[in-house]
Amino acid sequence: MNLQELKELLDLFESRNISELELEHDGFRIKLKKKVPEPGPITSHEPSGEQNNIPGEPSKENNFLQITSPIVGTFYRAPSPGAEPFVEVDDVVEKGQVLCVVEAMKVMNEIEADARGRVVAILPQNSQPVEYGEPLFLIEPM
Amino acid sequence: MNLQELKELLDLFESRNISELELEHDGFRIKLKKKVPEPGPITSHEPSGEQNNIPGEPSKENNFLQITSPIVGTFYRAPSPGAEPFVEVDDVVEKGQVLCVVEAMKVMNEIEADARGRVVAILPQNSQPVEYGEPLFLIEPM
Amino acid sequence: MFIRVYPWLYLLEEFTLFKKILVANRGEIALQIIRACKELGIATIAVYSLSDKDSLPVKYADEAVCIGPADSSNSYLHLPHIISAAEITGAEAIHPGYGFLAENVHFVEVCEECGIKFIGPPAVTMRQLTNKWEAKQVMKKAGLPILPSNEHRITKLEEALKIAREIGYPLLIKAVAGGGGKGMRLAAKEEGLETSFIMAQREAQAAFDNPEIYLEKYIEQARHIEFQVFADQWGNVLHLGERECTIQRRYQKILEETPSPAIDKELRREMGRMAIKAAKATNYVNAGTIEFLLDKGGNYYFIEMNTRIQVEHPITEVVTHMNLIKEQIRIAAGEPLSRQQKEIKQLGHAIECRIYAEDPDTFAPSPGNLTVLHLPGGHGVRVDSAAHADYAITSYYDPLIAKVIAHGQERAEAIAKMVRALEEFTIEGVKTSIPLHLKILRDKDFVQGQFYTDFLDRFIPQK
Amino acid sequence: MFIRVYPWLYLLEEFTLFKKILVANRGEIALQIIRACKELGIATIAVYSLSDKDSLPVKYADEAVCIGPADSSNSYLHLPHIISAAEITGAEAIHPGYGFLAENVHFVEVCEECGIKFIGPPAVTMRQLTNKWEAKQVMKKAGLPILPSNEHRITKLEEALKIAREIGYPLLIKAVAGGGGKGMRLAAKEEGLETSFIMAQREAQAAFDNPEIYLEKYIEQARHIEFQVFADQWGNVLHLGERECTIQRRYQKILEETPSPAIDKELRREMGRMAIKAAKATNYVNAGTIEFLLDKGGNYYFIEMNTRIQVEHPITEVVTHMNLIKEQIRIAAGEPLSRQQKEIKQLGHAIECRIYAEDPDTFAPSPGNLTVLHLPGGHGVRVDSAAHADYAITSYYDPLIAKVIAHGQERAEAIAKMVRALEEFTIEGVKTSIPLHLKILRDKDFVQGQFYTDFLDRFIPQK
Repeated sequence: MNLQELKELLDLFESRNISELELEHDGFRIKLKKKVPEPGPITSHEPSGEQNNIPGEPSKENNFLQITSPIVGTFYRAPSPGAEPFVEVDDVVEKGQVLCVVEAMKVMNEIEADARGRVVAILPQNSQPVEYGEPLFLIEPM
Repeated sequence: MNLQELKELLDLFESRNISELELEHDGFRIKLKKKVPEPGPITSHEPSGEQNNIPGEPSKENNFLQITSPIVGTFYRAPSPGAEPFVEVDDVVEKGQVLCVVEAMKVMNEIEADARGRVVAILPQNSQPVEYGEPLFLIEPM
Repeated sequence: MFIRVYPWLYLLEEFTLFKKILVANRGEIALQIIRACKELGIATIAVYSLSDKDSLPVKYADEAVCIGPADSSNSYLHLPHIISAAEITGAEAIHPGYGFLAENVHFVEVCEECGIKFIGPPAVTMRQLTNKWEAKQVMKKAGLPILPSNEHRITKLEEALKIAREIGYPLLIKAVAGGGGKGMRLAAKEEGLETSFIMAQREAQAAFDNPEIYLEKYIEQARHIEFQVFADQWGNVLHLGERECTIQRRYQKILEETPSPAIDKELRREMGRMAIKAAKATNYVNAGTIEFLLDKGGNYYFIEMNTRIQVEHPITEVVTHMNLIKEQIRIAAGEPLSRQQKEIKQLGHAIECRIYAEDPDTFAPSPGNLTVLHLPGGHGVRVDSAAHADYAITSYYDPLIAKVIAHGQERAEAIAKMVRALEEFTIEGVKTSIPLHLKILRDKDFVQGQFYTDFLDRFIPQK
Repeated sequence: MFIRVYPWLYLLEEFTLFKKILVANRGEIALQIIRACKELGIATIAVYSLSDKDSLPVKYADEAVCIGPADSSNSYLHLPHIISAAEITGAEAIHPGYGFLAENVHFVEVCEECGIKFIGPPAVTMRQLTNKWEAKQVMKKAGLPILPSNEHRITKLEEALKIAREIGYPLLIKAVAGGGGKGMRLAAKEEGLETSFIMAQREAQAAFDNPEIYLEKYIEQARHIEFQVFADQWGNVLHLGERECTIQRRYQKILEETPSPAIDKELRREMGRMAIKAAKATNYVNAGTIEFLLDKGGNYYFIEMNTRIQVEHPITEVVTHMNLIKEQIRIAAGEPLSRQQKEIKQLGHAIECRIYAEDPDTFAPSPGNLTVLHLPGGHGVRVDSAAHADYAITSYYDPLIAKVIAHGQERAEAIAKMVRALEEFTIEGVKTSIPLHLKILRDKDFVQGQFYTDFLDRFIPQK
């Protein structure tokens, strides 16, 4: 079937009081459905999962870089209890600078800045559990 | 199918009042769906049953009156085996004229014409079972 | 009856049941009957109203015949269309399900005249049992305890006052020809009797063209217990234990369970014997249910016998591991009972919740389209439903969406399982009774098995 | 372990099981574990990959922790993320389900080190059993029959030729360190042995860094029979009968049933005793499955022991009326077995069909969105599924859509019930294995119970 024939088939289908057409002939198969004025049979909620933040690929929120947790564990702002936090809001950090640690299985994992910038927000509380992909910092690139 | 043909196919699909198209041909398979304006979670097909023919209220198909069976039973074109049929195609019938009988529980129920007109089609075969609402005759009103 | 040759089952055995059964019902029970027939290799005919043309029973049956418009008086209750549908399709038998024509004696008589097997008791038996007052007299004669009552039909007030003193208060004034609560009045003390008597008489006259009245002892805190019986045409009768049906609102059951927390082994054996006696007294054939009222002192009274499969039959199925619909079909085909009494064992505990499309607080029906429907599943959970995504609950029919049956090793597990199943059950588009069911399942008295006919009052808004 | 105070169940009894369990799996088995925990009053933590964030386990669990991206090596197989998720949520125990980390000895060791109870056997037992060659030697010592094989690891061809003559052809050449079919070769006659031996050795070297080989008798027409065992930490062991798992394609089961049509009461008792012996020989604790090969002459051979709950466990659940997941949890909490051997009865016959999103002819996965999903239900039908309308079958995970379990009074009824259930099962958007399942269920040899490991060959297109 060429496009011209297909066009004719569509004309035919549209002109008739038919809502669905399925045709199979000699290896050729076509299935057509007419638009229902009100929304069709079952439609999906919204694409799922895709909006999530993929760690390691900092996503932009407004014009900020978002640093997300690449691991599951406990978020600490300082290297040890009582010590100074690695960073505070409004600090300017360099690419590769340690921003926090996430403890997992007794190991302190240092999370570094992806780019130079100003710390706009520190999202989890100190010693709060964080999951994979959870946003930790917003950085305004400089 | 090359890109140009695909583009043409998409144009064709978009321009038409068709919501879905599935095409399979020679190892080539395509499935197209149109965006539904407002995708609620799951929405209904169409109000069911309502388009059906309500017996006693002959519905118009094109410009013909449709006579449907008000009962469940066996359709007979003549009052008894071997007798002449009540009507034939192209006969002109008067309002109230008997068109057929539908037998149910040994009772012969006479089905009458709702209006004067020409018999365009007799739909069931003689002695065929018919259900409630099943179209029996098409009448062109005169 | 024909020799059934089903493509692959016939390798194992030959079936001598019906070739074709017409299902004279709709919704989930029509589906259960079609399923049972499919498993037995019997072809099915669904009859349907215009509004049910896209329903699952129509989809899954081998044939389907439209029998009328949406309103049931012109379709599911319209006897000639249904009989005619059986005739044009060559159905040998009709399964009536529950409701609609299931307890219509005239329908059974017409089936018998037309040579169509009605899957249920014979008309003569049904006639005896559908008149509730007559049924009581038959059972009393057979030796079943009935509520203190008078054996005569009363027409005069003086007579009523005298008999009322013998029976004692509180008591119910009931119409002899009655049913459905019409002509029924509660008299708490002698002071109220006169007014109530006159009112009841008037209602009875108006509703049934018969002013005759009888009095019956009223038990305030009681339980509704029913026994499932089966009888074949060869005189064998057995019972499958009880179902606890106390939790009702407006005479409608919404949650049933088996075994009853109020019945021990000994009482079960005794009431079961009585249930069998009741079936034998009426030469009963096929599935029947004997309803008893059980008071706090362990005294029980015959109330009525239902001559059809009950909505709540699945809880008996799961604890006895039997299929009651199949048993009905086999018995109607002339087979003897598939089991003996000693082979019947109740395994574990089962609860059924009837999920209705209704407001959980006011009980008002909530018609609409099920925009989202997700049924629970997994271990010990059975769902009987003809609903699907986009299913329409209309005001023409009972707003039942699904029956959920939870089967646990003991009552606590069955309750826990039902709670998690109902928490999983997702329905959008209509209000449902699920919140009410969850309230009941979490109620302390319910969990402890301490409840009576007044149980649901606490959940009903007082007007 | 904590005293559990659940709002309403505690009225009846106090639970001393876990307070919180982390479910280290996805899909239907994660849902079954969550359901069991809910019924026991135990809080659950679902762990999930980014592509599963809208899944039912995440929705129904009390807490959920994202542990990585869609690909399982970085999420469901990523040990540190899972252990860390247990630590940050305060989970006391981890249920691994089947697949993923369920038989990973290292994972069990880490759990043990971290003080998290792994719901399964101890690491030391698991280690013994996951090396399939070692396991056979242990079982042989314990008195279980194993396939004629050599007890030494072979490295030289001359040795292999000598031993092959003793065992007889056909035989399998297997890698000592093997698994998953790697390093496995069939030798039909002596002519082919040399080439196959060299190939197998090379594969074994490449895959396991260990060229050691052993030979094993190959049985052409055999059945795969497995026995479910349970053992508690107090030394009690019982078996729950067998499952017939012969119908496989590419070493993957697609239909299982219990009881097996090939096993009579006597053989069941004998093999059951052997299964218990196997569990005792390894000081087994929790649920395990002993796999046997059964030849046409009624001889059986120990093949391997699986140290987890099996995909097909529901068929054992429905015929024994037990909940195996709950039993696993109770045992892990230190409780003794809930039943004794003599209390175990198999009631009726159960079949499971694993419904996959795949081409029924080529078995190629068919990923996509389930645009329409309607599950079967009614009498004797159980569905275990985490699917829902709009559920996405991705290429990241096993394309299982649902497990359908049919429970009948006898085998013929179970088959008929499964057929009608699969005919009701409506899935649109992907191709499914349902047409293949229906072909099997209607196959004359299947219906007569006459099938062996080569059964599915007739349904597989020959290349």
